[in-house]
Amino acid sequence: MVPLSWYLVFAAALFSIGMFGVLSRRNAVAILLGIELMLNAVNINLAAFWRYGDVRLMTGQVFAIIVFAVAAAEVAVGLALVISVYRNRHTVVADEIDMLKW
Amino acid sequence: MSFWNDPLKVAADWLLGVFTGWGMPELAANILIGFLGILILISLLMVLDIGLVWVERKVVARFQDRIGPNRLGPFGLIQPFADIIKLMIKEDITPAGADKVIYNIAPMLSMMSVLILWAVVPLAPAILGVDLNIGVLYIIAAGSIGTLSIIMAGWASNNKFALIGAFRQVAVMISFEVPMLATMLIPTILAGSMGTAAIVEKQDIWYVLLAPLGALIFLIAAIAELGRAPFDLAEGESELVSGYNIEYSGMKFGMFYAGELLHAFTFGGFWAILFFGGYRFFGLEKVSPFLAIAVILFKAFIGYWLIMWVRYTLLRIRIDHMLAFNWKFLTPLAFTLIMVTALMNALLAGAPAWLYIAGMFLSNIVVAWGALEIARFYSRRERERIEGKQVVAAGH
Amino acid sequence: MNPWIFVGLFFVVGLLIPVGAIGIAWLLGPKKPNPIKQSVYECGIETVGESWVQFKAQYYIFALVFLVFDVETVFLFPWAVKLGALGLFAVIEGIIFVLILVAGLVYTWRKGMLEWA
Amino acid sequence: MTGEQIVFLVVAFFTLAAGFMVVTTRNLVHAALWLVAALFGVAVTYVTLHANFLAVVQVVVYIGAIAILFIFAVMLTRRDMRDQGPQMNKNWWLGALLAVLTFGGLYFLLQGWEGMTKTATSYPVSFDAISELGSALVSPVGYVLPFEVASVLLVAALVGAVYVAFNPRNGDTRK
Amino acid sequence: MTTETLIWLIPLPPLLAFFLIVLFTNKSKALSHTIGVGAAALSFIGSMVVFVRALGVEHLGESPFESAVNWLPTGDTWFRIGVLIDPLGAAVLFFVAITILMIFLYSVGYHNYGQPAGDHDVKGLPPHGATITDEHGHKHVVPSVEPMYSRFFAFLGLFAFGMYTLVVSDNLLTLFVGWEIMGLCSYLLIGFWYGKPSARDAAVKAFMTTRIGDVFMLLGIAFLYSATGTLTFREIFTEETLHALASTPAWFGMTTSGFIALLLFIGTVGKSAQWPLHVWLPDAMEGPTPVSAMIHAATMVSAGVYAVIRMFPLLTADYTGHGLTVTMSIVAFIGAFTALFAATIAVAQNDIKRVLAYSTISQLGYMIAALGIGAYVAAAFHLITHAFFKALLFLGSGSVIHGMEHGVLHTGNHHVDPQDMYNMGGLRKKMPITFWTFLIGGFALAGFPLVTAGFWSKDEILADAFGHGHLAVFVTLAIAAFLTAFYTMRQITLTFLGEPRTEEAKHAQETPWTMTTPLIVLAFFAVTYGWVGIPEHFPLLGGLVPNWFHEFVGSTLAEHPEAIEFNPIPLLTSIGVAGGGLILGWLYYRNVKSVSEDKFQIPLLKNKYYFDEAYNFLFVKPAYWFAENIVYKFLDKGVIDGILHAFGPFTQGTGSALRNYIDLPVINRAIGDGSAEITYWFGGKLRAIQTGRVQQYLMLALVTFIVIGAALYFFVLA
Repeated sequence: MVPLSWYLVFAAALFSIGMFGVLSRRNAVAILLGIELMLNAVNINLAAFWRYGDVRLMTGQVFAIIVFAVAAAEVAVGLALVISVYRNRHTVVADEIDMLKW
Repeated sequence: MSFWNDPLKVAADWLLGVFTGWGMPELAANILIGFLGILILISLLMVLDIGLVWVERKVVARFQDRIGPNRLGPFGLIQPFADIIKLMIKEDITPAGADKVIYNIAPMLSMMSVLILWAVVPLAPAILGVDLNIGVLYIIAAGSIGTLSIIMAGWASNNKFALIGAFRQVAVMISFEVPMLATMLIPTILAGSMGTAAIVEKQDIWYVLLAPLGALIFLIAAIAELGRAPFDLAEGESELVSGYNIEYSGMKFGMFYAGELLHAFTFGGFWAILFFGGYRFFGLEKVSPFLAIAVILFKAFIGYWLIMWVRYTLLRIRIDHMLAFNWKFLTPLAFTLIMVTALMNALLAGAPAWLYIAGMFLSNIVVAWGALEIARFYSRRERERIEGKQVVAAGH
Repeated sequence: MNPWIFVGLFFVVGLLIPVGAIGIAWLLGPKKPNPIKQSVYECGIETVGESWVQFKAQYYIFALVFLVFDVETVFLFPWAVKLGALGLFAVIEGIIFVLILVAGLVYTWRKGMLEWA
Repeated sequence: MTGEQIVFLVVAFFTLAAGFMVVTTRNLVHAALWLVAALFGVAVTYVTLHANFLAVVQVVVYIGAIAILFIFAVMLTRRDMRDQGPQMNKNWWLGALLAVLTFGGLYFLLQGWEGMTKTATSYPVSFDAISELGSALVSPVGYVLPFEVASVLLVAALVGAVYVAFNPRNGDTRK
Repeated sequence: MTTETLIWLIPLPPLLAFFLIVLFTNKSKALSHTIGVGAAALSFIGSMVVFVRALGVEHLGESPFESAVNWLPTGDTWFRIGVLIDPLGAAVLFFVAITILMIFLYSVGYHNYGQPAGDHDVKGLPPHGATITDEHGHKHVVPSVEPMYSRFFAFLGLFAFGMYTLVVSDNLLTLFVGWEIMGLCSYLLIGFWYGKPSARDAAVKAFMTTRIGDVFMLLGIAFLYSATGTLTFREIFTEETLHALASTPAWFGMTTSGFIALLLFIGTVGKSAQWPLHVWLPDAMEGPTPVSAMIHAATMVSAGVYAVIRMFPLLTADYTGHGLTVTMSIVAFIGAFTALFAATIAVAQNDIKRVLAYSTISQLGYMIAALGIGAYVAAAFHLITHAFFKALLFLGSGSVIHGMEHGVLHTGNHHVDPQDMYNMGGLRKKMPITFWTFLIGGFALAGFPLVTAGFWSKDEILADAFGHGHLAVFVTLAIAAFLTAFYTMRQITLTFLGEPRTEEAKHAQETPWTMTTPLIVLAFFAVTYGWVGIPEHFPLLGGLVPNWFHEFVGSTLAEHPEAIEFNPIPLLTSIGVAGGGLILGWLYYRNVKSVSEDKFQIPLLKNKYYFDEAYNFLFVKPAYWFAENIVYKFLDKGVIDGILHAFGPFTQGTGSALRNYIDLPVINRAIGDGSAEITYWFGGKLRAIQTGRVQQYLMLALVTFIVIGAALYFFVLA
């Protein structure tokens, strides 16, 4: 049997990889890709805790589903912002979007 | 238990005996048996696919008042095999600027997305690949992989036409996925399960009687999902040459082509499963599993034939009309239908069967009629607006 | 035994068959590439510019609307499965859910975002 | 080492490798496709956890919708930023350090927790997680409010995204 | 529907109305007021049903309607919020529901619904009137409809939601939430005509002043929560909890309960405009009159008193029956002092609404004083009767102003202040309904013996003060009562009696039915509500009707308060001061023809004891002064430049050598430029982290998070 720790460490690793992407990529779309990885890592934890706890309590799965919705909303709005910035400033490099306004 | 009553189990048991006799652990033997079974199923499907090439060509010929393949073998039956050989020995050209890995993966994914669909097709009672309790969603999930393969093919080809074709195709596929998902909810509501096997088993009354409008919307969405006429704008020979697969040749093109045909046939099957009782036909399925398989294949063929009929009869629709049709008509209609179905289902829960059927059927008809009236009203207004404008323009 | 093993097998076989077919074709077919053969096919006319054409933002809009509807419809599946056992209250909840969804569609529609042009 | 463990390790390794490619590969379309691979790996992880519904939803939502959206967005914005030029900002080493520290910290914290080595009880045979999920989502004592709020959230996201990206007043759009 | 469910639902319609109006019906005036009044009516019906059901319950005090849900998980326990209707709540709900509905209805007429839009009206200013042409071709100026009509109803709805929340909540936290919503709404509504600088200033003043009290109140709530672990009234008011609180000493010689009660009371001082935080209320008259009535009579200021009544067990937890506790003494002092102090100011005010504003402050002081001496029922009784007659008076004054504005529009002389009582006179013939209802309200306020509600409630307070031997309070309140009667009669005489003093007053007009109906309804209650609380031992009348109010509201407390023995002295005092004040007021003011003849225009009173000026001098000016002198002139010009300048002559005197060696390098460079350079250097260094790049922010946040997390782990957990 796979112990819980494997899932948690796996999720932690995926989370850290995603975080690296968020912190280090220059392209705003790539940053959002990193965020997706982080959200997925969280979801693995939720599903693992559901499975390793009492399976009749659906909290973990419900939470994971809500995270799906949040991820969808995040992608929709995030990419819309990127496209909006691109149309106005012709750049998608996060470092160049530092005016805090326009 | 005789072979004719449950062939799958008998064969599996026999093979299990053989393999464990060789000293194989039981789990490994089971997996091996599954592998063999799936290999056989998929090989048969590929053969069927080759047959579909002939059927398609023959049928289109009849629709277009031609004869179709007639030289090789009786009725040209050998023709598709000759085609296969030709595809096999053709040179495989990869365009210069292509992204090689993705370019090569795309056709395989395209074929795979169709083949894995058969995991949840119940061929007869107790004969199906896997009885997943999320079967309906699995169909959509497999479709997602198909969508992905198209965008990969279009992007990797390094060709404007391919990319535009892929984009259009994907836009259409994802758009029509919404009404499709929505209409898949209807059998789910009626059967109380997402499993395809359970949906078939619960269909004492064919769901087409309970949700005729749902069946119709599903068929339309499926045709769009398949990218066949009248929704085949990705191909658009006159403007995009052939769409996303323009740069493909040889067997890779063959994969897209065969995948498309099999996909159409498979969706004919799903239409039968979700709305026409699957392998059930007035108790015939209980006689023998082979009869049940024959029934579902027959129903799938009818669905496939209908799809072909539509394809070779109607003209291609422009992309803006098509998306407008989906988002402004089909999607709201599908969601209205879900609400009505759920509501009627709850309200008629305790009613006698005839009342239940009549209620559901009539509610569908009323929704369809209302939708058509509203559409007619708006299109008339639109037409008057445009014509009014033209009159003004002419006046100047 | 987990039924998903067979799903995995379907994936494996589903990949093996096309891989095999393409592999055989690759073995059998001639391999004589030349630049003309490998050039981009645009019906024989020389290609102009790069294949990276600017796309309409409308594609993104439809993908966006699709994403939202996809997620929401997927949410409805557990609801649909349990609907028979839950009664009218659950039906009304689902209807509210769908109506909120439709409100989003109406907004997008009214904003003219569903127009292709 | 049992079969399950092997499967898990293979999937986890594949997912992490794909994730690593997502954050390091230069070509953004490739990054998006690697993301698809990583997300597929996560879907398989859900399967190993018996979370069927989550697994298909993962494929339908992430691969079928979110990945497509990403690819569309890349195609719409890629004009000025080809694969040339640095893909990492100049503080990437700090990001890497922080990621490693986060992982180390999480590992350290988890290690000290007694629940770590817990193994799952066998999955109840007749347990129908989907139908449980259905009742959890709509029952008043369950999660009906999050369920409805999720709908509101998504509609808000739709409205917001449409407004932000394609408001005609919001830039030189719609030529 | 169970009563508990109904109670939950009562606050919701106005909130829903707020959102509906703001989001959807903003454009339609008719729809907006329909929704607003409809919502108020729904809440009203709900409240009445609850009230009637509450009457039917035996021992409602012991087993009130209550229902609670888990809200915030606090470790192992839950913070629960819920609703509670006990006798006090029911009685308060009754008057709140009626007055809110009446005020909603009144607003329709007040904002000239149905009139044309004004010619030059702009948002943020009161409407100026519109010119219409009748069928004969004559041009008339008629009142024009308020440009922000819908917004007004939205705000009123939110306000009503806050008040209902406050009344039905079973714990201090949701009470505070309702309290703060009302604070926000009062800011929005006082500043409704934001185009007027005076309205803007008044709104800010009201908001800031009440905030001072609210901060203390929040401190009190936090203290209470940390001391008891709960904020639910019925859990706090158990014998053990109260005893524990009362026996724990806190600071300044007070017990914990006394200290908490004092903190909460400061919140009330702000909200109910008690001295020394009373200054905002008169200025708040800048808002539309329904707002004045809503905020300053029926609801918000009453809410302050209501909170103290609610917390009465806490206030008296350490009260043994002889000798007031420190907190109670403070409360009693502030109440009595405010009552007298505000009454004296009211005598010298000429603005019809300002008189009422000071009168409100004074009457609230009455209630506070009553609570300070432990007269629970009397305070609650006066709270309710006062709400009825003060709402009536405010709405009546609004009606008068409205009528006067009609006159102003007629003559076209916009320099005439329609709110100045010296511009009125003789309005009884022009506006009979307004006159009679105003008269009833005024007499109730003055405490006209036997028939009016004000008499019974005021009398009970005086009797309580006398009966318990708090003579100082008794005398102060009696004087205040006399003044009350006096200025009330002054107001009535100047406004309605005699002959019109201006052309405008001659052309004043009675107001539409939407405005007069509320007046009549409120007038009814202003008279009759007193009869439910006639003391049993009252001569002749006592015992005719049972002293229902005392029994009913008194049962809220665990120990039912004893009714006071009848004593003729307070009764006679009460009748004497009321009658005397009224008669004197009439006798004096019937002969006063103009402001100059008014002998009571004493500058000290006229200027409200210079409190605004004093606060300006004590707080506002110093703040400006600090900014101007300390920060700007002293630190910047004085210290930095000044050092240079001061050293200049000195170095000139001692020679340029010193200048070159000390001034330039040390003072100028090191201190003068040096400090600037250090600042610049720090700025430059800090600017590096303010790049606008979101990833760097994230990194910084993460670094901080990891450092803090690690530090926490190693130093706290490990």
